[in-house]
Amino acid sequence: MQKITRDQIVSKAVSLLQDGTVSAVLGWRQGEFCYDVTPSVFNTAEDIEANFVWNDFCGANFSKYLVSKTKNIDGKLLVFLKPCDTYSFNQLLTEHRFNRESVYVVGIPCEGMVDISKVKAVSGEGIVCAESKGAGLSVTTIYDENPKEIPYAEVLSERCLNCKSKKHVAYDELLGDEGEVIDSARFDEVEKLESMTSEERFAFWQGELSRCIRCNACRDVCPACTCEKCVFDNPNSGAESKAPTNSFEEQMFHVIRAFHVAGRCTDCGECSRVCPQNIPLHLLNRKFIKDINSFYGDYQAGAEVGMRAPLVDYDLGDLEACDVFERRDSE
Amino acid sequence: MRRISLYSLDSLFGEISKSMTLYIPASDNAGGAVYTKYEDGVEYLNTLNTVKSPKNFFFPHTEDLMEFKLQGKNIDILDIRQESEDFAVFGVRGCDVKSFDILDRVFLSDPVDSYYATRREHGVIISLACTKPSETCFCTTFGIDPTEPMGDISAWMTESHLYLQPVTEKGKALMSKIEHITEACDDSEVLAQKDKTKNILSKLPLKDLSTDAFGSGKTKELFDSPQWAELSQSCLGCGTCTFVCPTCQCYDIKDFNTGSGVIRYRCWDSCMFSEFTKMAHGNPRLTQTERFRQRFMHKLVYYPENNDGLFSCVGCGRCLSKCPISMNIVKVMKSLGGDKNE
Amino acid sequence: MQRIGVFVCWCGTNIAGTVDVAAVSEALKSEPGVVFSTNYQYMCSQAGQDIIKDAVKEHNLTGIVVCSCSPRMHEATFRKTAAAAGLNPYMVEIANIREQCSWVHKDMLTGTEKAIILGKAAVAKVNLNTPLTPGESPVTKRALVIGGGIAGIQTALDIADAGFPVDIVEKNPTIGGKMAQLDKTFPTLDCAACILTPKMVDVAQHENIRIFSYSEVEEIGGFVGNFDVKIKKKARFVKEDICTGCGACVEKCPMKKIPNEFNLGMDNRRAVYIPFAQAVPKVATIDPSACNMLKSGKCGICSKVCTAGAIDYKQKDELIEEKYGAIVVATGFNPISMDKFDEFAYNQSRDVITSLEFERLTNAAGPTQGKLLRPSDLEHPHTIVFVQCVGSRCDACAEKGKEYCSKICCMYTAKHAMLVRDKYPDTEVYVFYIDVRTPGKNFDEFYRRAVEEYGVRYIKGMVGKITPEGDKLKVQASDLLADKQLHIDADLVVLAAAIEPDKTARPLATMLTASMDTNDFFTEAHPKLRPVESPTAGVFLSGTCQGPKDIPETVSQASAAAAKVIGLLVKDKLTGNPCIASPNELMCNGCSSCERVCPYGAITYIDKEFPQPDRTVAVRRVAQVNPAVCQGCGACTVACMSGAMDLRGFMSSQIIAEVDAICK
Amino acid sequence: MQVNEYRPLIVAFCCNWCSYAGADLAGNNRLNYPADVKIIRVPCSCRVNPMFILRAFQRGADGVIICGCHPGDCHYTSGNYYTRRRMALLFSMLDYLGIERERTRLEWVSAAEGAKFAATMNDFAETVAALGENKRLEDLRCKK
Repeated sequence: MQKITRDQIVSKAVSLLQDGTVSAVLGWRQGEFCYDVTPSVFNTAEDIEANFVWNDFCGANFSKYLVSKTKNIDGKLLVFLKPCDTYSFNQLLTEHRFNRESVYVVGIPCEGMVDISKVKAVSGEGIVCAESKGAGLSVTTIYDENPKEIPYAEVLSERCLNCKSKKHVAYDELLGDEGEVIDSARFDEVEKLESMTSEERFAFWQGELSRCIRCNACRDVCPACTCEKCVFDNPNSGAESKAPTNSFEEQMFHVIRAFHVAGRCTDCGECSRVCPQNIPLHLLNRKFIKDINSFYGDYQAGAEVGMRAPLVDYDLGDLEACDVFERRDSE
Repeated sequence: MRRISLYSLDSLFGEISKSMTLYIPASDNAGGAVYTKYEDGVEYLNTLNTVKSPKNFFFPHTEDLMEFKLQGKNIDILDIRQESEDFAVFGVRGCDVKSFDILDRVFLSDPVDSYYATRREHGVIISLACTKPSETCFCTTFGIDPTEPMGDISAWMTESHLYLQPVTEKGKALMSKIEHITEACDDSEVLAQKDKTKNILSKLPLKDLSTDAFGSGKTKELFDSPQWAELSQSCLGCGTCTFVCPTCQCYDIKDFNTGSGVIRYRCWDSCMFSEFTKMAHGNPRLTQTERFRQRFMHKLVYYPENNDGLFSCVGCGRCLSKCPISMNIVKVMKSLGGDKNE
Repeated sequence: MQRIGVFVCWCGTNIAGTVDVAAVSEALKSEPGVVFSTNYQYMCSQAGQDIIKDAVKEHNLTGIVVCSCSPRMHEATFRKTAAAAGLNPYMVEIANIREQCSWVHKDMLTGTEKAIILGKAAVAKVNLNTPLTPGESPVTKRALVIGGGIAGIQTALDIADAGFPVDIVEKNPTIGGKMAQLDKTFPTLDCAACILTPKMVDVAQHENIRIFSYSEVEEIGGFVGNFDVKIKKKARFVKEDICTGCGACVEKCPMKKIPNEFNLGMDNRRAVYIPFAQAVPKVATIDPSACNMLKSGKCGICSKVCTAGAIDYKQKDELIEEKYGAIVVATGFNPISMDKFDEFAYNQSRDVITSLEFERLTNAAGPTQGKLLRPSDLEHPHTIVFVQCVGSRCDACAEKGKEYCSKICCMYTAKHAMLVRDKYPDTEVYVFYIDVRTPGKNFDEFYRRAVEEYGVRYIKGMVGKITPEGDKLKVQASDLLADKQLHIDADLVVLAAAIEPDKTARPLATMLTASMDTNDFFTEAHPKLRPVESPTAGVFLSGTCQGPKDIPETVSQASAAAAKVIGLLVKDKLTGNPCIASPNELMCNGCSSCERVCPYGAITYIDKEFPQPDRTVAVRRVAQVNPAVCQGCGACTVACMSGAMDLRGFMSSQIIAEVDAICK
Repeated sequence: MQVNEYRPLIVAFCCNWCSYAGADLAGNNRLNYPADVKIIRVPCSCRVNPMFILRAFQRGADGVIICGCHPGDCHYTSGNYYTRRRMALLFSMLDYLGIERERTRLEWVSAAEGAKFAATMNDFAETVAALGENKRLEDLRCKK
């Protein structure tokens, strides 16, 4: 269902590589199955033509890789960014995490990415093929040779169903058409939680956070988490912890993780995508985003380079801490 | 061999849980399965694999080892070890059953890990044969027959019955406790199911994965392979693969200062973490490439080197489906020459 | 491990009355690190301090905990005691068991229990204390004053009189500022020029003052005591040191139709000009946008008539680099633009003018030689309407004007009205006001004279619309007290335009890393207690750049700023507060979060090479804290996600240790 | 004093310039407040890291209060403005996780407000005591 084809992307990558604009290409490499795609640096046209993949499973946000992959690069690195990825890109630039000159950004439109676990919930295990066909995926398994057609609406990942923007906020050139910022329903779930009683919310989060295995995937994939040394890895920080020993450690990790990215999180949704335990981590980040919007005015991290994040800013007339609940309840 | 109708599954679980705590796969309310203590209302979920492997039963994610009590400037050391109580785990797949052999070689060889040993002694494994393997399954690569899952009691689930066959003394003892609700039977249905499953196994996309390029004596050749850099280039350094892995057995021992004392505990650690095996000078493996290599060299070369050729991967496929960037042992093996077709 | 001594003070019965001091010193004996613990009647007394000094020597103490009154009371005392005993003074912590324990709890058991816990927290903190040494930096004994209005002039004169060299940077060809444009000054009605020009001459002749007129600040680096400033001296195409200010060139210049800024464009000047007769420096300036010679190479008359040979068409902008110990901002104000106030017909009629234009119209050196004539037809106006609060005290939501009160308008309008009535008694004068605000010495008396003695007609109410019709200005207004609409046919309307900070202030604030409020007024270090200092150390505020002010207030603040500067420059070196932020470069991401929250601009970044795990070297951006500028608030420590930024004396580990000890 | 009476444990972070001085003034004026309140001095309320607050709860605190200068009065001009944002968001998040919102508080107390300091602490201690022991954000290891 992607509007732009693999061929378009590949020929763009090959031509930029061959005309010397870039010296390497960050893209998606085909894996074992139709859906397991690995971010990878391509150095030759042959490699790109043979192994570059672009399909409904190219969800990974490349922005964070730019921090490490541009460190000792000669020339420029070509990166393909989907609209949501460009917000992370700008946020990282705002925080001086890499050199803009080392990157050549090609913005590509995105029609939403598929969550393979949602596919499996319908098709069952044993997927051998999952191709885009019309308004859905055509899935074949080893148990059923007849392809099953599943509408995209059923298998798109949560973040894509609640896509906030199809507009690229950073690029050197754009493939395909530019989209627009979308008025999404991404805060509905947050509101639902807010309307619960304190006890219900506590029970909800205990249930979710108790699944945490502290693999740190949410942190390690997060484009806002690029600390040279994370407080949770630093024995001198007073917050070091390695295991979800008890509910306190789980709460501590997730509150501090979310607080540290508050005002910087672009809501790219990578944390929830990679969580092996399907903890809805975006609901923590979105809570901060929603509160920031409501307390201090709408703010979209990464919308522009150089913006002052809400937590390193203030206004004389800011809401008092004691009034936050009144404000929320009145909304 | 004995069997029980699937309609009576609850009475079987109820009977077992009369004599010991029973854990069965149940929904984790997030699309996955988790071993859950059986009690009224807990529903068995017929799933291929739980998200977390059952190694947690013997080698828990975190575990207190000992305590220090501080009184003024005095320190008392408290031994908090306890004998484990009997428990049973139902529905362990063949791959996960095999993982216990791999863990045993680590924790039960000298010096014996008494924390692990007491749990192992008191745990009864009721395995379950696979009938619907996933595309990510490759246990056969490591010589595991998912239709013959072993454990203390082997089990097969057909459309109508659960078939049970004790394998060990512990298994026999448990069988005797449930004899009155099961019936004796022959294995014809089970054999038919095995044939059917084997047919499916022959169609799995990873069936040709081979271990020939790995094992004892390959250290030098594989350690220096130029492939590692490319394979590891997008590795995030998270611990997902190690924490869902049934055979990863690394842990860290840490002290928690409670204010009035210290609890010394251990918790799973991951060789993928930059802080892993940190010593005075830091982690001996400085880059993610080295750490990445360590994990796979350990599974495919070092462990077999020290354990009579036994690989420390069971092909359960968890890491294939959970890795955030879809890099995994299969891709590593193929890249380093482990595909029969290449 | 520290060797800590605990000293519990009885404070007579102040503490001992509700706290069992012996029990406290006994209990703290068994805390980790404590090797000595005692109690005494008055720890702050000489005898008490001697106990501490002796214990330090006898027990080789490395840290001291005093359980006593508030650290705000005696922390300094005990730090000195520690220093006298050879310990670093920052190895002392106070457990406040008087104000926050014995005085607020009545029960001995409760008080003792809490005192022990507070003592434990202090011990836990000292266990992590490290010796701290305040940083020192030298002071360049020269001040820079930016802006040459009355504020800058007064500040410069005061500093120079104290013996320190001062440079004034003024963007215009002459110093003098707005005051030079004024006619009379309230409430004494002495003429502005008469009191200002002698001061300008003083500046010109002062051996300690250099004037960089027609110059702008280009770049500011460094910090308190050590600013590096680049000043751009714009080419005026006249050699300043040779020009005698005779004016021959001005007289002969053929370009006669250049709007005269000094008279707010109400008359013209030449392409070569001296802004006004008493200008300092009194030298000509060629306006390159108007001069034919500079534009097309045709003319050169001024060069021919200049007998001194001062004209230099090839002059280039000059960059001056100088070091300063202190910088005073005196950038002043401007009336706001009237473009958004169409209802007052400012842009439609030449007879609607601002108050500053009115000053020029009544000034003897102004376009009408001081005769009050309307600009359109040079007729004498018989009805004059003054409108107050034009653009001041506006609704925050309105897209024009300012929320604040411009402060000076009430008084100068009273002055204008009074002067008109005095000189031209046949003129009707109306003043429309919202409120008349006259706090100040002799201010209200002055206003009342305007009303009572001079018959100025003050009407409470706002003017709604002014419509030019023929040679009249139809003024539509409301009289709130009489509750009726008024229609006045005026000959001249004077708008009391709000004042706003000069446009150069914002970029300057950025260069100085000094903070500003939303109106672009400079923020003071403390609104009450440090009103002439900027939060950025070494930067001082003089005059209206900090907020609306009249002349007496401006001059007081100018002298106050000078006093602060002198206080800084007399020091040979600055000793900092050692409890400042310090970044761990290995953990710093260079993300700028800390820099953004620092109110003092104490944080800068450098690119530094770091060895990488893969044995290569990578360049990373890392934060640097300037110890002379950091005041130690700690805002940066929380803004820093990685925890790379910590605060000496209040390290995270220390605070956590206190939390732990309290919650044990 | 009753032996088994539940007493809450309250950690109060006070800025050195206003609130700590306000607490001193409460002492000077002999204004009572519960001994359950233990004060930690910080240079400015903006020095208080959310991690310190969670740490206090972990170690057994039942309530945490942060006191700083009134907006506009910060000794460091803007520190309390940052505190206000940080705490507003943190408190809202803790509430979202189901932690009782009454356990955290941010108050502005000037050096002249000894009475306000004592009243605030009395009120906060009473509120927290009414909630009872902190169970939702506790670490049982620290309560052994």
